Amino acid sequence: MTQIAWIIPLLPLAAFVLVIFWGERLPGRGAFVSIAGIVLAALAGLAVLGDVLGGAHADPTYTWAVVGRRLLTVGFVVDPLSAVMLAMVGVVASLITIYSVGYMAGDARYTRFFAYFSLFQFSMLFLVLADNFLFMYMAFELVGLCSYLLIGFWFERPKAARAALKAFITTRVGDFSMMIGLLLLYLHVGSLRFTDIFRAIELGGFGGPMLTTAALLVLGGAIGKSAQIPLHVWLPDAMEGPTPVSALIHAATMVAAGVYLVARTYPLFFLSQSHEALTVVAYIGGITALFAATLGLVEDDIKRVLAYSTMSQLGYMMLGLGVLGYSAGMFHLITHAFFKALLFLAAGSVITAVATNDMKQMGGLARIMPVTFWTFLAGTLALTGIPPFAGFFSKDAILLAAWTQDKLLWALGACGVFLTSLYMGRVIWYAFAGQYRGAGAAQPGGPGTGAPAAHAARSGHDAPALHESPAIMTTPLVILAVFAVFLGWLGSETIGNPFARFVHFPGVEAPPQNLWLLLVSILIAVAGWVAAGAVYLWRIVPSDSLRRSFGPVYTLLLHKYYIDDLYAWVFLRLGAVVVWLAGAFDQYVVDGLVNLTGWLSRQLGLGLRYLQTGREETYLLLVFLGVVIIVLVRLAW
Amino acid sequence: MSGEALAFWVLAVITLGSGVVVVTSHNIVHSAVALVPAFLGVTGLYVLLNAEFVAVIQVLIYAGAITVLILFVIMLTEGGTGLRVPQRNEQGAVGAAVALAMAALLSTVALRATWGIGTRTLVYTPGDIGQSFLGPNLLVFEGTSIVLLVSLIGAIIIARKED
Amino acid sequence: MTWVWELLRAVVGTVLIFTGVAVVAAMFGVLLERKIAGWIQSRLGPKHVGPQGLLQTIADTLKLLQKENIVPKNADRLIFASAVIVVPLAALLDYVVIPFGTAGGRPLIFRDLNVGVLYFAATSSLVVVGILMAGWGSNNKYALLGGLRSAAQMVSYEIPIGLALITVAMQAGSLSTLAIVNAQTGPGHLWYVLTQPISFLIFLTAATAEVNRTPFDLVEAESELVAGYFSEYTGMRFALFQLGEYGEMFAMAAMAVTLFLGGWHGPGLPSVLWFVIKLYVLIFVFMWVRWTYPRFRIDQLLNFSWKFLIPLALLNLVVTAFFVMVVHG
Amino acid sequence: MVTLTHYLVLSAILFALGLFAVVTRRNGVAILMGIELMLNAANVNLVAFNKFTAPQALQGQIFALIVITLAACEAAVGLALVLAAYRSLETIYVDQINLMKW
Repeated sequence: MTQIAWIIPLLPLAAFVLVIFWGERLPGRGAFVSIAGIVLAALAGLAVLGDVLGGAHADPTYTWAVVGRRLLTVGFVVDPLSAVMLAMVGVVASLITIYSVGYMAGDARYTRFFAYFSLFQFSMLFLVLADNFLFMYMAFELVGLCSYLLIGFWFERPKAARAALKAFITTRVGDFSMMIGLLLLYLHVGSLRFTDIFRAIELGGFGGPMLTTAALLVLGGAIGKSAQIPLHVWLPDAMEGPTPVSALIHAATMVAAGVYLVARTYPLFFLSQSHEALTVVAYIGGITALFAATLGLVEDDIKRVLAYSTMSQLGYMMLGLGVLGYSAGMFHLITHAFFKALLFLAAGSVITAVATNDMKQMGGLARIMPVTFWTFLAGTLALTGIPPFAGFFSKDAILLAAWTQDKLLWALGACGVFLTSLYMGRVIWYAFAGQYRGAGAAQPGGPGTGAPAAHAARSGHDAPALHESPAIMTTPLVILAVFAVFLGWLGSETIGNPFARFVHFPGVEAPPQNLWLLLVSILIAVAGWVAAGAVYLWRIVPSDSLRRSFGPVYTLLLHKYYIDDLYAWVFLRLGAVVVWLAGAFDQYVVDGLVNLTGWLSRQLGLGLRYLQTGREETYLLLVFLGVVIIVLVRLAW
Repeated sequence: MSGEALAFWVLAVITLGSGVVVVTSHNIVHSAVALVPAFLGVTGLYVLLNAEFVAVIQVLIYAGAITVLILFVIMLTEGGTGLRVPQRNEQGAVGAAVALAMAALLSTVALRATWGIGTRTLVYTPGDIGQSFLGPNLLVFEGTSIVLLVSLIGAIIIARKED
Repeated sequence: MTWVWELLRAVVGTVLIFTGVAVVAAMFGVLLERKIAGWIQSRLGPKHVGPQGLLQTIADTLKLLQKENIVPKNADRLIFASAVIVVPLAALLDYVVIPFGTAGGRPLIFRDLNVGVLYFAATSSLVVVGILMAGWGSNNKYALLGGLRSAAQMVSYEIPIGLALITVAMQAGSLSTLAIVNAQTGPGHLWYVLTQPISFLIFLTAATAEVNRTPFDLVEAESELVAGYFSEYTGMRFALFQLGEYGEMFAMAAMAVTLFLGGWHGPGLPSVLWFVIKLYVLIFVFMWVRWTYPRFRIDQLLNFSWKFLIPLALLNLVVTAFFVMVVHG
Repeated sequence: MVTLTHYLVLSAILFALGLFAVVTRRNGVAILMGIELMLNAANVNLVAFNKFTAPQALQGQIFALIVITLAACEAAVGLALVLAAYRSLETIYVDQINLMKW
């Protein structure tokens, strides 16, 4: 199976081709084909994982093209890292695709949605299997394209169209940096194959500041895709897309691509001078983790809260990779993919029911939608790192590694943990506790997403009757919840941390266990929950008074630290000034010269125009006459 | 006179003779038809130069396609209706002088220069040419195919009737 | 430079011998055509000259030879006269690379060029020049229209023929006709009609069009264009056109035999006989088609080539290339 | 003995013939014919140099093949232009096509 692993991405690709061309005529209007493609790919991925667990390994390479003396080789790699990712992407994407059948029901472009979904799955699996920067870059662009298509899926809404553009352009900035980085590598190493590059670096053929530069440029791509500071601005806006898209792209797969890139090219960072590049990775991750968590506190849109939480968690992964916690970071990526997909899908289930994204319009849903509530709760507990849920193990491993490397980074992470519990507690109590506050569940609509609107439109007069989502949506939730609850044990030290033994980077020692640190981080997480309870459940400290006393901070957070505005200002205002200056220069200096030249030419032309016969015969004759004369003159000399 | 020399002179006479007809005939159709022996003469020269593949392509493209295209366009436009219209513009004399001078110049250069002479004579197979095209000359090959595609599209766009 | 002589000898030899052979073959072909036409249409066909009308064509030829060579008044005499040479000559040149069989271990071929298949495509494309010359030189609108139609048609159908030739050459790994024939024999080697059925059909269809036969015969559609480009030709010149046409048809059929039906190979019978049998089977198919199908319209004809045959041939080429890559690795 | 010089002189004359056609012909199609002759002359040069000075290389023939390809492109586009000009201006005499002239 490992030798033919390249078939895995082709399954969704085949589904894409079938669905995009003949979708309406296929079973389930294309959805079933799409599901079949990804489920088969998931099964194959699991089979590959099984093989790799048994020690299999493959890195075949094929010559694609010979350009002069240069050789372009392509290939794919199956090792523990990619096998784990294959299995994760396959399983999560399958569940989300199945869920989408329920969520997207009634949408006008139902078939096209599944086609795009398949294309995206192809791109992601392709990315995972890439064994060279060329494929990696192609896959990066492909996932970027798919995310554009899917975020802007409801492109009739200007916000969605703008969000799609924003996501595309912002990630392109990162991709461009990555392209420069890989060109730099190609220039110095002469190959784009990962193993070739790593070998060249290990042998000392390529190092020093240039290596650090290349590593950081590649990191730029990762930052763009994983929505790290400073290229994070697109992720919250990307929530305009349908919820399964948010779950698939912005939780489980595409955003993980950046982290995966760093993990895949880890030697690049690891071997840079005194881990310089790794330190940058760690700090970017740590700052993003805290920064995004603070933003999550003031957001009312349930999906956006989850988006900030995703950013924050991606920050943890980066942090983990940056502090030599290679296995920890990857493990967090895997567990996070499951519980964040779960959270998004559960949120989607809620949104379908209440037809709004605003948490303040919800409330009391725990009784109405028990399955959604319990699964959402499981995901939340996993996310906040409460033992023994999945997130606890992975996040704790990252914090442990951070503590060993750099106390400041640990502090950033620990604050993030507290805030995570706080904002997730806020979500739970706003959305699921208390009484239903939706002003008119009878008149849904408002800023609601297209699908819920359609959903509500179908349900007609009996709209007020909120109810649990259909089984096709809840089943994936339950399955994902099982993963969220139990997956963490794979990384548990009590059973010998099988994950770290499977996926690890040679040369990196796992830090020793530290029980105190463990307790502290649990305490911090619990403290976050308690604080959330104090504010939003027992209302010991009402949130209004908090908002008043922290007025400036609140405003700052509400405006997302003014980063969007900063970008707007820098790129628009400053740009405008530059443009105005350039315009003035152009108008007076350049145009003046041009006009002068024009005037001169015109005067000249008035005299010389009789030479222009407008016939190529004359011109050609003159050209050759000139040649003859020049040669004759030269000979006569 | 060796066989090669005989062949060369015969081909030279055919090529240049038809070339003269091409450039001097007042009947455009005669010019176009005279292109065929001119091209076939050049084909013969290629055969003498051991370039069989180029020779066959020359027949296929020049004699088989371009000439037909030219004849086709002549007949689609005015055909022989222009028999009484002068076919040469007013720069005939100067043109002849310049052309003669160019021929003399190039011939002088060719006669005076000494060229490095390669030793081996090889048989070039189509396989060699294919290998060369897809190997060291890949970029040129791809570039040419793009030009071909673009001109194909361009020719269709230009020539089709507005509707 | 002996090979130059050899090549010249080959070309001249082909022309001389096949002028003889082709005259006989064409005469027999005409008779066959009329007999098959009669058979298909439940008639008897020529019956009175010689036994079962066998000498009918000879009588016709004699008649044509005696007829006056009429040149239309305003015709372009030079072109009008030389067109008659170009058409049969171009058709006859095709035969240089066709292997007819073996004799004493040596293949019966005039010259085994290493670009043989391309040579065939090149020379067969020359016919169209002659046809255009005839159409133009006659100074007759029917002839000119026939010539133009023929040019458009033959240029269009050369492409599928070329693409079909290339698939076969790719599979055989050579452009030489001998090598292609030899690649179709021996254990484990199939005739290319089996491995390349699509190419075979494309070649046969395009060849029918290339030799202007029904259902692609609007070059000489009697009801519209009298006799097309040779409307104005009489006597011996008319006969020469007929010779060129039948020569081209036999060349196409012979090439199809060479490329797809294993050439001269076959069990038992002498190799030349095998070749002739296969050749006449294909000739019969051509005639059968002619008397079975109605004529295309000009736009349908061009669309058929550009929108169906060429894409199909390209697809076939890609698939073949893929398999050749996989097999040869 | 036929030497490189023979071919070069032949091609020089052919080139001059083509040049003469290009600079003196009025008919657009005839100008294209002249260009074809010039390209052929260049090709003879390329192939001859290939054989005589660098027989182990193939570049001359490769180049000639590319020139033939481009000549086909040129003929296609050029003749399409002539057709288009004939349709809109009803002439293919290039000295009468002077709409854009001062």
